[in-house]
Amino acid sequence: MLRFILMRLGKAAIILIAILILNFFLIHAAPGDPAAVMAGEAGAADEKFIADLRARFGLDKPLLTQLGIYLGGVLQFDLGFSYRQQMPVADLIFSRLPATLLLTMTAFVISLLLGTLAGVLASARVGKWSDTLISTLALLFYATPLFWAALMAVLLFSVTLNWLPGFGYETVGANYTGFRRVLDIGQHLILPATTLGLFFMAVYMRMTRASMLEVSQLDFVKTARAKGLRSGIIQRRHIFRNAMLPVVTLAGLQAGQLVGGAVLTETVFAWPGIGRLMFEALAQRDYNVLLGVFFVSSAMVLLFNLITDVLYRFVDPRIRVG
Amino acid sequence: EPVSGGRANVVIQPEPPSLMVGLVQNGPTQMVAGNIYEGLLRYDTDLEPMPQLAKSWEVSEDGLTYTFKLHDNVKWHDGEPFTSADVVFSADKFLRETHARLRTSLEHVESITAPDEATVVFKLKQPFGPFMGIFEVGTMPMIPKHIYEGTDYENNPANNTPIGTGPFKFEEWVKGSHIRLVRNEDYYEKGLPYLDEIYWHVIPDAASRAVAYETGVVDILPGGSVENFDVQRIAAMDNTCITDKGWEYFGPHSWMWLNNREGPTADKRFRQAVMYAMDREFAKSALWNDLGKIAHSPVSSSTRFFTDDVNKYDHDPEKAKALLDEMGYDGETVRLLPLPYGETWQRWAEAVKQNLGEVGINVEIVATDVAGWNQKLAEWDYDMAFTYLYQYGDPALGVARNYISSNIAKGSQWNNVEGYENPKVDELFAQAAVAVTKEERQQLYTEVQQILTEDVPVAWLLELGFPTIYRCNVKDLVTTAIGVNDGFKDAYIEE
Amino acid sequence: MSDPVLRIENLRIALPEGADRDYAVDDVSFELNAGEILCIVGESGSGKSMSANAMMGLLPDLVRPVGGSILFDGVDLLTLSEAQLLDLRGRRIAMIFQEPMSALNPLMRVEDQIAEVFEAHNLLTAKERSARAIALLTEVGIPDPEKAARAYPFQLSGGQRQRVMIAMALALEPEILIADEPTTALDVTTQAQILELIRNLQEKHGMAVMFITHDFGVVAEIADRVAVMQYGRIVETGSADAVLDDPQHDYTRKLIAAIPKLATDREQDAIGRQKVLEVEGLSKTYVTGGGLFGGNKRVVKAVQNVSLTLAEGETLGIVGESGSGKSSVGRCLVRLMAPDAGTVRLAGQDMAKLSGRALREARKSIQMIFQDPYASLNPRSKVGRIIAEGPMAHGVPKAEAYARAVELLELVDLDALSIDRYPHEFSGGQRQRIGIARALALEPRVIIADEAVSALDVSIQAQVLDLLADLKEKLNLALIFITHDLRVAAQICDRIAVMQMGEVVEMGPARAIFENPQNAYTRTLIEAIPGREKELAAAG
Amino acid sequence: MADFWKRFSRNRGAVIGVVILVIVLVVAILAPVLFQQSPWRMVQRPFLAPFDMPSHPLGTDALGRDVLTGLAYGAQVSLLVGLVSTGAALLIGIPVGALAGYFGGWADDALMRFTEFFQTVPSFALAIVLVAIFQPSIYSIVAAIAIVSWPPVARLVRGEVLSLRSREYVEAAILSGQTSGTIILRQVLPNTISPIIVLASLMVATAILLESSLSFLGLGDPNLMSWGYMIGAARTVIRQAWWLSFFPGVAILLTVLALNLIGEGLNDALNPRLARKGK
Ligand SMILES: Nc1ncnc2c1ncn2[C@@H]1O[C@H](COP(=O)(O)OP(=O)(O)OP(=O)(O)O)[C@@H](O)[C@H]1O
Ligand SMILES: Nc1ncnc2c1ncn2[C@@H]1O[C@H](COP(=O)(O)OP(=O)(O)OP(=O)(O)O)[C@@H](O)[C@H]1O
Ligand SMILES: [Mg+2]
Ligand SMILES: [Mg+2]
Repeated sequence: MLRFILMRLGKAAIILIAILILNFFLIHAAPGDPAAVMAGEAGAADEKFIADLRARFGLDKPLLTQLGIYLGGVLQFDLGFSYRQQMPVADLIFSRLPATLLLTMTAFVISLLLGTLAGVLASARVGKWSDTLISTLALLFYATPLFWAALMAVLLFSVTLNWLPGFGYETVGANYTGFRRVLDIGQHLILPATTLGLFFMAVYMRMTRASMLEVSQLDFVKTARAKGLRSGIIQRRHIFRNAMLPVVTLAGLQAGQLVGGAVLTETVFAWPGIGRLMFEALAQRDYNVLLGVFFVSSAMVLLFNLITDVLYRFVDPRIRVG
Repeated sequence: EPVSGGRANVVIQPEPPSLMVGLVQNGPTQMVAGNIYEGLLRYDTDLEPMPQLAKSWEVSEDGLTYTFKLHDNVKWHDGEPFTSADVVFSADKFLRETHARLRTSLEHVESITAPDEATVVFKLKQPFGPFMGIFEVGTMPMIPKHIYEGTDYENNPANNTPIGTGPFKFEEWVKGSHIRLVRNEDYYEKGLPYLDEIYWHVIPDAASRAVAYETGVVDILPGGSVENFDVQRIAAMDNTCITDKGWEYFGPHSWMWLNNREGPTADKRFRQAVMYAMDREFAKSALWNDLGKIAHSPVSSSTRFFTDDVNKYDHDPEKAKALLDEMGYDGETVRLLPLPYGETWQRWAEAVKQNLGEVGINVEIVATDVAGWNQKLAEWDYDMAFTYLYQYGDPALGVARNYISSNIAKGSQWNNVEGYENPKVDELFAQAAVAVTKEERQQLYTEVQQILTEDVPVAWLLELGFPTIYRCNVKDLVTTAIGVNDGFKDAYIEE
Repeated sequence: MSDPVLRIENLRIALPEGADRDYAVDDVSFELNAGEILCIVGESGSGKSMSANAMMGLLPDLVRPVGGSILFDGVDLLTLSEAQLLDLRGRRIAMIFQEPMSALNPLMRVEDQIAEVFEAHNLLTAKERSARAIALLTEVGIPDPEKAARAYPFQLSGGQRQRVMIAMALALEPEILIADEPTTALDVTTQAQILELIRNLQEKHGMAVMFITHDFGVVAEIADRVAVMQYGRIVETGSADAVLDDPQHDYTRKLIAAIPKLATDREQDAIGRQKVLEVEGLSKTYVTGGGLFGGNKRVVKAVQNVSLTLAEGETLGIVGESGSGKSSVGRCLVRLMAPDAGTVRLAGQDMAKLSGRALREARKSIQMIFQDPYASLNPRSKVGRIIAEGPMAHGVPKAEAYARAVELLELVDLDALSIDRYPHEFSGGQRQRIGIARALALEPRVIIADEAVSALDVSIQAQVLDLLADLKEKLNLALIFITHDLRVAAQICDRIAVMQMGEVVEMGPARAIFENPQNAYTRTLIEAIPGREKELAAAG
Repeated sequence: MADFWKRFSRNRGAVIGVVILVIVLVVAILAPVLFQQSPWRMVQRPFLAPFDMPSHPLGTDALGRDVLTGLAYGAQVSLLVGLVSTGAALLIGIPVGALAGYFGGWADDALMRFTEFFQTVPSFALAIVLVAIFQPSIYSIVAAIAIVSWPPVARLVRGEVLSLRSREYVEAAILSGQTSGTIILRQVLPNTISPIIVLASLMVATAILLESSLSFLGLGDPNLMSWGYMIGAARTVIRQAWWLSFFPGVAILLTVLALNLIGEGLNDALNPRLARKGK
């Protein structure tokens, strides 16, 4: 197992570096640079001002040299310095990461739990009205543009009804501590996590339902029935466990993508996460931050893939580890 | 009657890169830093100077020597005394190196000296009309010499914990969330400030900012915090006041750069046609909530030496068409760069495209983000481009730079980006800057405005109104010509 | 003979709309007696499984009984509720399903799956259950039952899995055991073991067994009584001997006539003929898993040092149990796969030295008939194109290639109009013939037939074998015939090579192999042929 | 084929999907005929509520542009982006998957690492960066969507090809002397078509969502009226004019829904297992 994990980590490192290099060139291909942006905001600038900025950021060096410097840093676990925010990129990212993880993990857990639950229910009542209802809802969630759902949710729940905060991570300045703070963050979390989760919930629901139905057609289910087992036990013990295998794969894929996939939600809900950081860094051409975010989110994806694979190996005895 | 205590919750947008206003002069930095740092002077809404760190000043007859007396007992936030040496260091060394806009003005200065602890003398090479207008905190903030002298300014660790003389001290900055300032207990003006603390809430999304105000999370929305479409609705809320004051010094003036070098926009008739084709009244009412004014001249009506006596362009598509026919415009597509600063500007570009389309001008909107927009302007890679600039109270500071031929250079979007060249205009601006009397200056500037409105080097749009919205129980919030940027020294919250 | 424990009367099972006939089972009556094995035989699709499923109350969705009764213990099973059935299933009536690979839950340990049977009926404590599971595994003859109990199904061989199924079915000593083709997927040796096992257990527990199969060898081996089904009806029933030796119904007669005889009557006449294929020291090892970045590897030595020769017009059989490397040899010969070592000379030319165009040229003279007649035809190509494609790839003009395709179809006894039909519009036997036509299209000198008839039922199998024999005569083809069915091998081969674990353990004239096997493994193979004793007895 | 249609049309959802999609298609194609005015034209006073004025049944936006016209032209953009980017993604994904699956070995390894690489970068973020970098225009949007959506195609095709390439009819084709190219094109790929069609229908839906998300973030083509643009633009005025984001939102929802329903219908109709059941 350890060997397997090490192998995968090595592989991941190679992919990560490749991603970094590609992103580096990609991002530098964009018109403008951080000096231009900062000059633009300064209200006045001349050639010297911009040249100074460039020199300060090392942007006056040839691109390959910059790449070399950057990669050299990364190899020493240094993600560079944010031109714009004037702080080390790693600090910046890690200060934002918890918010994103909180949001996406909550959404992930909610959607996984509710989605599979709904999927199981629907598959157990296939063809009945409750199945139709659940399946229709799932399709609707699936087809609803995320940002639109978010807008409508804010409009309804925070503006019209004033039940829940419509933006932000916590009540800034309230200085809550302890449980009160947890509660506060929890309240802020509800809308973004739910809207983000809706789509995935639909995905899991559909997948679980299909998978349950498919597995229930398999021969071993007939065997189980021939033993005289009650259908509840068959559902749980035989069908569900087997049906979960593809769901686990998908969940792993999505858990990773969630880190970078919350840009829209974070934007609409003003959630101080890494997706927003990326979007802002992009607008400001804050190269190092952008690269750093990509690096971290790609690393997350790889990490989750690895976790899924390891999990999978536990869930499914057929996949053996050398 | 002012009362002490309380907290101001203010929106800040976008998140400032740094609060060290000597190094970074972008809008949000200035807005927050105005509480931490101070200049020698403030300006009232008629742009007349008011004391700040300088308690009094004198100007010599010949307009060449400016002597400032400093306030006593002023301390930096770290407890060090503030002296004339700090002023000399700030103006002569630090800002000369870091502050591009001030650097241009300081070219007129021959020497800055400190005869004693509490006195500073600026000597000019020749008279410079607007000189008294460069001492507010955004233009010439005072920087602590004891911290910065001899260091690498950009990388000084103190940049993260800014030290000023202002009424509020820096306390905490949670990136992506908020900045917190607290009352400076040792402030040199007794009893000030009234507020205990200020929270600057970073809310990147305009709609969320509106919601933040509506749900009571923030109480003050500085100009431009919410989309114009929301202003009216929010202003109609209970206990909500709105003011368009506090922008007199900046006089934000919007126009479309028209590339005078090539393409149809190189033709004066085309540029005039653009002016006639645009329905600025519609834009003002539909997009700007009827705030602001139509800009008839290169000089904002809040800036000194503005004149109304110029050639005006009202919405007149027929005239526009006639001009286009006359020049023989062949329908060549012109590229329009919107200002990448939010929905209003985007809509405005669409409206202008539509207006121009109606008189037969083919416009293609080119989407860019801030970086691309900056670069395209700096490299003159555009046909038409929205922008707005500040005027800093005096045509010599904020107007001339966009029209004089010596300012045609790539690499900046604040100079003569359109490439307009007129020796007469150059000369008039040059004379007006050094003319000693107001009357003389007014006459020269009037003439320049008349020439420019005839030539239409750029297509002026609106003098923008950026109303500040706040709860009515917040008093004395906007008292000077730079409004919220001047810090919350006088503000208090009524019970 | 004892009383019937279960009686089926006029059972009629309706199929959903759009099925190939209205009733899967139509007016079927038979009974099961305690201590007796009833074999149900019949062609594929004749309704055997449906009858069995109906007895368990496990008919597929949309398929439902519409008439008759299944009387068990005086009650009609068809009228019982699901809850009542639950109580019977597993306890009083148990079933072994056809597919051992998929009939076990892949994620559950074997032990737990057996214990579940007790659990379902609330019997025993958890501890006792696992003890019983191990006892049962021992009883069905699984080696190292403790270890097997902790295994997951994928860790067991097909035969072992089949036994786990049997253990489950027998757990509660049911009165009736239904076994639905329990040995089709197994090789002869394993099959023999399982038949033996069922027979023993049946005797020991005195169960009534309903055994579904289409293999008459199996019938001969174990049946007390036989029922023959065709198109959903029972066309003949009787004691095993009566039905096998003196079939009354036409269909039964046809079936029995088609059973390949074990005796081989061929004389070896290939000596002195020109060798077309010479194989020397062929080896192939599969390494799976791993990649650019490594990974866990599985190494299978599928072919080890195999040497063969094949003369013009000769038929060489390759037999051996499943997984012994037969197909791998075949694939190496046509170079669908490059061997690791050894040479393959086709008419004196070393195949390994060829590549690209030259290889394509050389392949013209060695063709293959694939195991699965359906899988080897592109479902999206019309038959004409399937046959003509080969010649066209070698530069024959389209019109000519199609004309030739028609000729070939006629040669294999198919209608000329077939060229415009898709593979799925043909029956299994017809498809097999299309495959043969395709192999012949390039006018090869050698054909390798890999399990060419294993998927067919006996009557069609006989047809195809006749056809092959015929063509061989006509075209002077050399044939390598890969099979695990020794009866078939006996019928068609001049010489036979026996493979075990990648090696050829014995090779010689067919008659010699059957009558006087030298190698121990060959002997077990031959002894395991079902129905052999009966046949020998009949012959002797 | 008739069989396929019979099975497909038995699925009520799929039929509804087809009906919706056909309506959207017709509207998109006939937009210039039905609404001769440009969707950008400011025709009435801003913020006209829906149903207030029969000539503008869905009201007007912040600049007084007709919402209904915008929806019709938006359908063009959404469908165009959906179809073209899906087409492009298929053009990348199918060859990559087919080559990897067919040739196996290091080609497979290399191509799959390449694919994985694209899958590892969060796709929406990558799309944003690509569009921002190459400046928003219909071309960069289509390209970005295609670039982030081809990997699943490659994976799917590879999987199918991998299983197909060891099918005996492929081996038969090898033996009959056909070249690899012919085999991939004529034997292998035609048999992967069903799952690809299903996937493609879902990809069109996803592409439409992606385009609208990009537009919403202000990364749309500023010269084309699209649904995402309409929602994004309406966002700031959502409080005074809910209909501006509501109608385009519903339009996206319905179209995506339709495509999903069709995808599911196709899945059922093309699935051999379900097909066999029907027989
Ligand atoms: N789930 C089903 N739905 C509809 N028809 C079915 C179903 N399963 C089987 N059939 C049909 O019922 C008939 C009888 O099938 P059955 O499975 O009993 O055949 P069998 O005799 O067991 O054949 P085999 O030897 O191939 O197993 C066939 O015509 C078959 O096509
Ligand atoms: N492509 C492959 N990769 C890895 N292992 C393989 C491959 N093909 C076959 N094997 C293994 O090689 C061994 C020999 O396989 P082969 O197919 O030649 O057996 P066979 O004698 O034809 O069996 P059967 O009678 O079941 O067809 C088996 O253990 C099999 O699992
Ligand atoms: Mg059967
Ligand atoms: Mg084989």
